[in-house]
Amino acid sequence: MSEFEPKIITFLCNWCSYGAADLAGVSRFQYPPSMRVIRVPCSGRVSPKMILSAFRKGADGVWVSGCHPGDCHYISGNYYARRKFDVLNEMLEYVGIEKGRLHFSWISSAEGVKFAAVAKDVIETVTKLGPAKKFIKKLPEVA
Amino acid sequence: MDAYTDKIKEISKKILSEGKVDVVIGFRKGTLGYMSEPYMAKSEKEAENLVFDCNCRMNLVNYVTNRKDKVGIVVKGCDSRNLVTHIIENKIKREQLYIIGVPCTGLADKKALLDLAEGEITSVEDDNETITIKGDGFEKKVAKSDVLQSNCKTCIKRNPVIFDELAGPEVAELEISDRFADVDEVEKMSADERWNFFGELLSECTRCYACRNACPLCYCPTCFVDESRPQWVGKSDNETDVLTYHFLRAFHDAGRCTDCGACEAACPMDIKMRYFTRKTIKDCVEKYGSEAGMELDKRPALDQYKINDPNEFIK
Amino acid sequence: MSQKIGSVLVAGGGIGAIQAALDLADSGYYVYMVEKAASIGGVMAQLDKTFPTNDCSMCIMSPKLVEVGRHINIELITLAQIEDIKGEKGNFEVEIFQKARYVDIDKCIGCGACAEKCPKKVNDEYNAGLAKRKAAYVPYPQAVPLKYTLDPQNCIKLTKGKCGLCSTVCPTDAINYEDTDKRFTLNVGSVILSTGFEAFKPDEMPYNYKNSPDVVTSLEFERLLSASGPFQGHVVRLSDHAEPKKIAWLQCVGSRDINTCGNGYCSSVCCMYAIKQSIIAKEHDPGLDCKIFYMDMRTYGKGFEECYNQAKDELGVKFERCRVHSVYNTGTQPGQIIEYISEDGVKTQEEFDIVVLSVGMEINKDVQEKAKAMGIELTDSGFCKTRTFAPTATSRDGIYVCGAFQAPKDIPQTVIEAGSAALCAGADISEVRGTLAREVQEPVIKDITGQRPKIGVFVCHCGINIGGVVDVPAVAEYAKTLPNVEYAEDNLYSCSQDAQDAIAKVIAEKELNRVIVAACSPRTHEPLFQETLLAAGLNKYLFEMVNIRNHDSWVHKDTPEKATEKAKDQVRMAVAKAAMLEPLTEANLSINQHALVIGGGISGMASAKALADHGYGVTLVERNEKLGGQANNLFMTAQGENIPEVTAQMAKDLMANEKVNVITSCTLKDVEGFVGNFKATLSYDGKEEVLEHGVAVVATGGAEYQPKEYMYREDERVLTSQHLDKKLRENDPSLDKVETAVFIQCVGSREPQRPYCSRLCCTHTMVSALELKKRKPEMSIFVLYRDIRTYAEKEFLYKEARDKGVIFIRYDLLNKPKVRKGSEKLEIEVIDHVLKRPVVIEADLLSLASAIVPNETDKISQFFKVPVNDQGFFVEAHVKLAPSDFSTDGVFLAGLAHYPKPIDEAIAQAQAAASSAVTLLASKEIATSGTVAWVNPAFCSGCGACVAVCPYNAPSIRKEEPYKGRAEINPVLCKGCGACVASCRSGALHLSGFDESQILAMVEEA
Amino acid sequence: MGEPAKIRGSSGKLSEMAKAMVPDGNLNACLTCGTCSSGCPATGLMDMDPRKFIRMAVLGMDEELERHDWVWVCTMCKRCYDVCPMSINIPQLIYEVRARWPREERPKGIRASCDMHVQSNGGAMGVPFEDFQFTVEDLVEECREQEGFENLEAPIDKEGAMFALNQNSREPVTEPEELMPLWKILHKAGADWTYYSQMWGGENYCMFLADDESWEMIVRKQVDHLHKLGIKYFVNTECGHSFYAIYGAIRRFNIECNFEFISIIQLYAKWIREGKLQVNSDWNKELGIKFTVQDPCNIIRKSLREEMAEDLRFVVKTVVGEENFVDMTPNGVLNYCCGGGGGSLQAGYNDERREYGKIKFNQIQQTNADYVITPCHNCHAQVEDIGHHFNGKYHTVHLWTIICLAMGILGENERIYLGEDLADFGL
Repeated sequence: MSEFEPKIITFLCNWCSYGAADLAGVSRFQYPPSMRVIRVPCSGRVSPKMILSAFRKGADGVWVSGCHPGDCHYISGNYYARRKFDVLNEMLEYVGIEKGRLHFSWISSAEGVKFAAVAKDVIETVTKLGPAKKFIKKLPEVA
Repeated sequence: MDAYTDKIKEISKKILSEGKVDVVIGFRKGTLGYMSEPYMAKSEKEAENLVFDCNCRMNLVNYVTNRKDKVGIVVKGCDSRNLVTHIIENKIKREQLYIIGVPCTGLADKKALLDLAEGEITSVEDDNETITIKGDGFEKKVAKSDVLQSNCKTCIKRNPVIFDELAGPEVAELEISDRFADVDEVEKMSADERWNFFGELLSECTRCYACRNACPLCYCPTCFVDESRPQWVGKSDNETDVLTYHFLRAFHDAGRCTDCGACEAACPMDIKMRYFTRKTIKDCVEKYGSEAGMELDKRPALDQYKINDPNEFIK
Repeated sequence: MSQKIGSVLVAGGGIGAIQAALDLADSGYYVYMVEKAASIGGVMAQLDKTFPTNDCSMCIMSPKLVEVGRHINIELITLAQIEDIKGEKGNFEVEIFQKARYVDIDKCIGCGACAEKCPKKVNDEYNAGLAKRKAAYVPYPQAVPLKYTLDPQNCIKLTKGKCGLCSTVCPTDAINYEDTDKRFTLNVGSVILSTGFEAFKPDEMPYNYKNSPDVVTSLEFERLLSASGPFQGHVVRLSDHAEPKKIAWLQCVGSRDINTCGNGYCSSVCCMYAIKQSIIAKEHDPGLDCKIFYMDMRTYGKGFEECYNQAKDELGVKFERCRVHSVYNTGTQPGQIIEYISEDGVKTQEEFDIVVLSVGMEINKDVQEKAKAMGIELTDSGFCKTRTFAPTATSRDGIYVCGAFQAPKDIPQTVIEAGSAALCAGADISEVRGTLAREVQEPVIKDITGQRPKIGVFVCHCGINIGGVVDVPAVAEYAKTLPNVEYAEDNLYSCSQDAQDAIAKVIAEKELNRVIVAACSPRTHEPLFQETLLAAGLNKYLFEMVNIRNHDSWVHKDTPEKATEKAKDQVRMAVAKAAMLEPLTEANLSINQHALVIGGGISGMASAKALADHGYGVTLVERNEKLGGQANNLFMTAQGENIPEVTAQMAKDLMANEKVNVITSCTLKDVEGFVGNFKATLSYDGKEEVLEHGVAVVATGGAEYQPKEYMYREDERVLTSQHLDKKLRENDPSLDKVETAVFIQCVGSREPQRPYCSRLCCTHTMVSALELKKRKPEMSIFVLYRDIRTYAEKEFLYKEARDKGVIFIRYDLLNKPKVRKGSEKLEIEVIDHVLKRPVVIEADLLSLASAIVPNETDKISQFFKVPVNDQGFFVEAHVKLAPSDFSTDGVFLAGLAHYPKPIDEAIAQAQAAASSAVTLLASKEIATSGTVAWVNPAFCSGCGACVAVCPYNAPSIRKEEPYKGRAEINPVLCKGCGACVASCRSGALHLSGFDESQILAMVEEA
Repeated sequence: MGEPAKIRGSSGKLSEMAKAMVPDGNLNACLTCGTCSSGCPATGLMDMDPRKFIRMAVLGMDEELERHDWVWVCTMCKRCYDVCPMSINIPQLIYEVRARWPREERPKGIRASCDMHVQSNGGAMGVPFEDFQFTVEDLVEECREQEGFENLEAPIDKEGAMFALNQNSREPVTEPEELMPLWKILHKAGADWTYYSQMWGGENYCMFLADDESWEMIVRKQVDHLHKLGIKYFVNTECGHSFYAIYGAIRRFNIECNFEFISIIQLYAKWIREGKLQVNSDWNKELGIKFTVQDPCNIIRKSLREEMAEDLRFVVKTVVGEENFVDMTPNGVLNYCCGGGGGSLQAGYNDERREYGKIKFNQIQQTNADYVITPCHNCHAQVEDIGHHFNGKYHTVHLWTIICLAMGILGENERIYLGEDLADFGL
């Protein structure tokens, strides 16, 4: 196996998926340390800008996780998010970002197992794709 | 479509004289024979200058944004849909508008005309079947279908969706079998091929923003590329920034774009940026059954949701 | 009369108790919550999903749990029970017996070291015995309080004097083997009993439960389905862990059976939970064959029938109308055999992999006995007796009841009753409101404007929880190198009291103006650290937390170096964000103390009275001349009360109530404003008047559907239920001549065009039929029905009707009864459901149980921006946990406008709506959260996307200058989700605390 | 579906009658839930089932019901009543409907047996006491010739005896040698027992006939006589209906007794536990012959319930070995009636009886047992009959036979129900 350890920027909604990550911890479900977690109030808060920024910054993968449809703490945030994500996801693949760089999931705060399983799956998929090369804004070298 | 001109003049004069509107936004003949240009007729006299033909490539809805006065406007099917979105998005009120609808049979592709011409074009005539290109010492006739602007070939709504008066009888809508063939072609490529395809596509972009300026949807006071706090997209022609611009602009138009073609028509570098917007149209139609600007009480696709929207892409 | 006490004791810890406690604590009373178990949560905490929307139970409940745990005016007394209640309304002395926990609750930090090391494994009650827990345990990971307990029956140290491992590993010395049981007395003004139910134990039933692990109770199955259950939501056949292909549910196990279990009542919830479970099971495995064996499908609640239809027609769940005789398995084979008689009378044998027993609800015998001893009357089935017009009052003055102790019921009804009980319990002592409730002290906050960011970073070892994996000192050292970091250190336990004090001291000494704690989860600990900031005079929003335990050390045990890297990265990201944090203000907005109640039916009147009982001024508007609404057309309740008489008395009392201004023949012309500051334009007496009010209760009611079927209006012998009520009320002599009466149920309900069940018609028919039988015992009475839905103890009315000779014939939608005029009598033809033979009844009276339809809701919906469903009923804020609230703040919902319901439930909901309103009014001011969206109008294009996506109506387009046509956010209504911000194309919207710039800064540093 | 029937409410005579006569008899309480019919082996026979039966009564379709032959096919096994959520005593209703048949039109087989019993003052086979006494005395002599039983006694009307035995007249009349194993067991256990002379036959067809008067008369005569003898326990031998005839009569007719009424199976179990009856399964260790047992409804579900089912299994397992015992499912109180109860063996509806028995037959087949132990005469006869009828390969035996076999005391002539595998075993 390659030495490559991806960096995956992970947006977790406070009420469900962040809780699921907490629960995975409580349950000591192990997964590789590739995620860099950003807590957001709701998956509906995640803007396309954030996801694009992550790729532009060179993230090997991006993972956004929210509450299951119907479980949104804010009633409908994840429903709007779902449309945005679907269209954005389609567009990213369309311009050539490899399928498997960007992931979405619905994980409830009771699904510690699912969290760990999806985490592993995301990491494995991104690892297989290797380091990100596209859509990265290369910064001028700092002297 | 030249036949609409007289009716447009007639209607315009009427509504101007009756004080129904302060201005009629339409087209007049341009300085170049193959380009008609936007025109604001404020009097019956000025209304005499109004024309309509297959060279009316600008989307006039662009000119009603945030207007406070009463406006008459000439719209094709696609423009009328932009008008609907404009009304939905508080850019203009329906009461302010007198809509002169044009049942459209399609615009002529600027480049196709130029390719056919054997000199400077002085006029382009359109009888809905045939286009006659005249210029210094030449006259060419060509089937209209052969020189249609590409967006007009896949037009789903040639007749206006809202209007106060029509400039002619409604025309039959097109039957399109393969609406998104261009997008499908790209989708069939591998990820790397697509990456290269778009890299190529945008390589000439100078970020002149002609496309943005031509688009009635791009009415933000400050475009995201011009934001400074934080300035997250560079202003240079860095390829990632260029891609980000086109990418996010298309995303912002998702569920709102009517494929009027104004952006491409406006581009000095002939960049086919509709590859981006058409992808969003395809997805919004296929995933949500949502066509932009068809009904006054339906907001754009991304401002809505259904409980059973596609969920398969989510783990 | 003894002095009134401003506190309330709530017995129980389930969702009912939680809701009641929160309502009271939020309205100015001090609450003692006495829970038998080691933590609160009750049965709802064990559920996987909740019907009919299949919401994740724990997800929707845990915010409430946390709220209770943190509430300054709720004192949790766990492992405790009420022994006796002395005293009287307003001043009770409650004797409490509390078992020893053996863990010092003040010292325990919930790290779980004790449980990890505890060698004793025992059956885990939370997982219905399907998994093991330790003798040192918390019931479940999200438990409140998150404090461990030693189980004295199983702890080796406590039973045998050996072991003692937990005490050696406990980092805070919290274990106390010497702890003892305690008895003490609490002095309170009111008491609410929300002690819940026990699931029926099917050991003695002939369903093979005792002998086969593959026969499970519904609660066990719930744990099987649950992602947090013993099989992580992977449904298996317990005997061999094979994936099941076929699952059967047996309904009415422990319910509607006076023979094998003695529970004659219906448990009200089992039909729906079985449907829910079958749907979820099929979601897990679409190929799964699910079959539900039932008698009557009781999907009588809002959205239930639709859920049933979906399960049946779309998802392929099979429904077999038969109560099975017994379940057995043959020898060593795992399959369970069920013999049943099919709908067409054929005896059939079918094998299933798993049999789920849909067990009913029972009241704990001990609870029953204690209640009786305290002078609280129970029904024959052991439920707490209440009356129609005081649905949550027990027989003992000042003591109230809610939830399943009152009768078997679902979560929303429990939550409604919790509101009702809280309302009544509070009303009894409203004079002393606020005398015992504590208030948060407002600290003096330092002004940091103009200061450059000075960030302090505190990295927690959490004993070895973090320190055992992550190199904590290295993380702290690294933090010191980051821009704007003024100070960094590592703590053994950042959450310990001494560490908190130390942090406050450092903030002062180093003049820190941003604080980061890298420790555990902000979900549990952010409020704690924010309090420390406040204590140090810092705005609490200048805090950021990094989770290097749950998200790092605990899940990357085997890669400590990489875990340390991750911790550093996350700290760096937090530092980037923290530098951009701003102090946020929580604006206070005063609430107009007047209430508007719309609708003068039973619900509206009950709401108005409830609000007035709490001392608030109320305007009640009614469009008709007379108060009373539908109640004026009815005759008698199931308990025998004369409805119009009681209603008239209610109306009279209300007119006389000086707090209440009743305006009849009044219409609502317009409503402006928002929570706390509404302006309603009322039109009456030929004039228009503007009323300012802080809250509104919508109780616009419903009416009887006017049938177009069954010769209604063609033959005067065909009546609706209400018309028959009129005849009964007026002792119409024509009734004496009736020899045969027929009732047809579901007229206009449960039809394609009106798919919902009208909930109350079955019971109504029972009452009417029994009254006819009482007046003329020799009268022949037939009820033609589709499913009898006499839920809870209403089942006894059904039984009584049968016992008295009322004959019930079931029809289905394809073979509806035919009504025709015979030579003398009405002829009603129907196919008998058992004999499958057509039968004809010659009747003198036909009563149609016609549907309940909502009154017009469009205007109200527009005025208050509240949603309406396809059938015209208002849509509540949350089906389960906010059934009498709207998602629009300050507007509440009660009665038939919500869904058809009987009077007791309407009154309970009216009181619950009032209770919610009181919590708002009592706070006098609404404090907005700091985490709200705001608009930079210069950037706003006015497109309205924000308005479209916000479920709370917080954004609007300004109608006046400056910035006319641009968006603005009402911070009072904003919940801080950020959906508007993400939808804004022009960069005009911002979310304080989670702003684009802050998140992008984190991305940049990731 | 035919012409619609006109129905009236709550005026059916049967329904009214049931309310008055049958405890738990308010048929109106029926939820039409189907529990009864789901569990009833007679469901579908003659296009009838318990739920239908009640429904017709509720709807007042008395004419169709009153002479419905199905009442003689139902064995009144109470499998329905046991779990009816409304506790409707359907078997009792069937009994009451049987009673409404003109006596002379009730099945001849049952009626004749009842009449015979009443007339003979002895048993259903009409054998007078003297003949019974002769048979017993004769057999006792024969028995005493066997080694170890030289002092065996089979007294009749022995005053003050501990146990009085209720002997079905089938053995003394048709297969007297079958009496001996039981005697030997009693002898080995050292029991102080006696037969009795008045109404000496244990069976009671008058119960099946729904002839209350005769049923009661027979039982009262027995009880009165036993009171005179002053016994302590009235012991029913291996017969289900004879057990219930007394158990039921004591309750239905409020007959006072100063003795306790028990089943011989309880005694077997007690004696084995106490070591009085020394028996084990060593004999079958190597043979490995498989046994199953039929739970007679009358002594298990209808009366002594789980405890009896456990005692029965304890005895059988002790005797044949736990590893060689295969239970039927369902069993115990949930067991299916074999179809031989309720007088059905004499009622004349043989096709229906066998179809009914098919369930039992299948159950037995599933166990793969070589022998079915049937501690009940009707079960024995029915299980044997369906075995022959459906080509089963099993043998049907009384429990006494196997106990004696295990103890090594089963005589040569006492083996008529054993198969070839055991015909000579231990001789």
